[in-house]
Amino acid sequence: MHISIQPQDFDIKEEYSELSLGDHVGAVVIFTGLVRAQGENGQLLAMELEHYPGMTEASIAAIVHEASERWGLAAVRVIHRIGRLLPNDNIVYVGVAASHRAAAFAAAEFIMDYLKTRAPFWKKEITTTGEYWVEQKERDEQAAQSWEQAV
Amino acid sequence: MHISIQPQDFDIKEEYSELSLGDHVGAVVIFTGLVRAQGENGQLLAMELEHYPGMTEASIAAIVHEASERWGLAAVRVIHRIGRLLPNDNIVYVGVAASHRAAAFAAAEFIMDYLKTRAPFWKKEITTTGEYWVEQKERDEQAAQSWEQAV
Amino acid sequence: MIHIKYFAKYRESLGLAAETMTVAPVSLQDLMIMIREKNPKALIIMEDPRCIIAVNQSVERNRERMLQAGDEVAFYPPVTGG
Amino acid sequence: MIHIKYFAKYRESLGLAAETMTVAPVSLQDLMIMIREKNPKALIIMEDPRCIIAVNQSVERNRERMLQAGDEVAFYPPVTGG
Repeated sequence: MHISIQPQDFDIKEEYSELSLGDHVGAVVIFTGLVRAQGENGQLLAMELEHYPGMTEASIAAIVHEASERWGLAAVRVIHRIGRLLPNDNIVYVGVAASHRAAAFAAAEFIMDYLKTRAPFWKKEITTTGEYWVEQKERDEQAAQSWEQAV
Repeated sequence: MHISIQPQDFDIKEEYSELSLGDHVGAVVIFTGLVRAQGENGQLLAMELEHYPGMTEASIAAIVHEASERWGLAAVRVIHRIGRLLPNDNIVYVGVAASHRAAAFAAAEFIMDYLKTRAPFWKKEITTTGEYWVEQKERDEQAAQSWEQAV
Repeated sequence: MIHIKYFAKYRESLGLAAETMTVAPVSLQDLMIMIREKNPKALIIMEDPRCIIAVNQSVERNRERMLQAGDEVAFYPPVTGG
Repeated sequence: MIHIKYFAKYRESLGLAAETMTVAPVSLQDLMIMIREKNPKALIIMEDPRCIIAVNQSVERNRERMLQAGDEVAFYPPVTGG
């Protein structure tokens, strides 16, 4: 398990090398989230990512641990950027390696759904008309809760 | 849409650059499949991938087209290797870019499920005890059929 | 002339990847009978319930399908890519 | 001494990221009353039904939770990372 909260971008090739090592790895699923130019409050100039140092890492570790137990994963790597980001910049990277694809897909989606609703990060949109804190989406909370029913 | 059937490996970084371009891209899901050292018929020395030239490309294009229509994707890239591969080698790459993660996850899994059961590729395991054609898995066919019910 | 292709374990068991047959307009079913009459080793393929048949690179489940000169007919086992 | 932290829009509305309060052992609920008595601008946060409270970096829903010297209490709005 590798978890990093960092201002700088990641190298997807290096990340893939780490993730895909190992005799048992038959499937890798990678998710990345990027800053869209069209924000929820207009055209973005930038996005600012704030987090709660310490708690962020711990909460992601708990999510990853739960996913690893549930799906028997070979490796998980999570990178979340913080600070000021520009349109089309990477925000988040979640990489999951497993023996089979169903586990890799489910675990990556599970980790993202929890990361969106449980890990203490906050996004602020800097647009041409002002600065706006992004509101949490109802559908994100529903996505996270859906994993509690599906056992 | 980019589809390539090729003996050589792919560069995941170049692929990601192509995939993540564009103002609307907020989510990228990448799946890769790799040769596991432990095959279904023992320890692998190599895996041979045979395909039906022409039909393979056309059937993948049809799958990708269907996924793009269904989920409104920004970009899809599929690479499938052929020929002789070694343990831990990449076999297949499916990259999907979309505005939101639910679409990107669903489309990538849909493409993989169809690719596994509809695209004319055949795997042969070269093991220490002989050569064996891989049998199609019932669970792969079920996975593909599940998309026909879920509309 | 019909272009016939065999893949994977079918190709191996026949020792043949492709052949052509010159025939009058025939149905897919009739072509399959002609193939196995010509090559007894093809019997097991033509009777394999899991055999997939593609005509001009599209899967064809209708054995009554009439074939035209120039058509490509492929026989292959369940696919295992990805 | 309790370490108190505010994040995102709460931090901005208070103009304050962190503060400490020296208190006798109190419940979380009592601490919240003390905070808003000290700083009227905190009222809207303490009464926000969507406010999330973490004690020592774990989400705490029980307002009766007793706090100890050295505890870290954070107030933050619903998260929006990923």
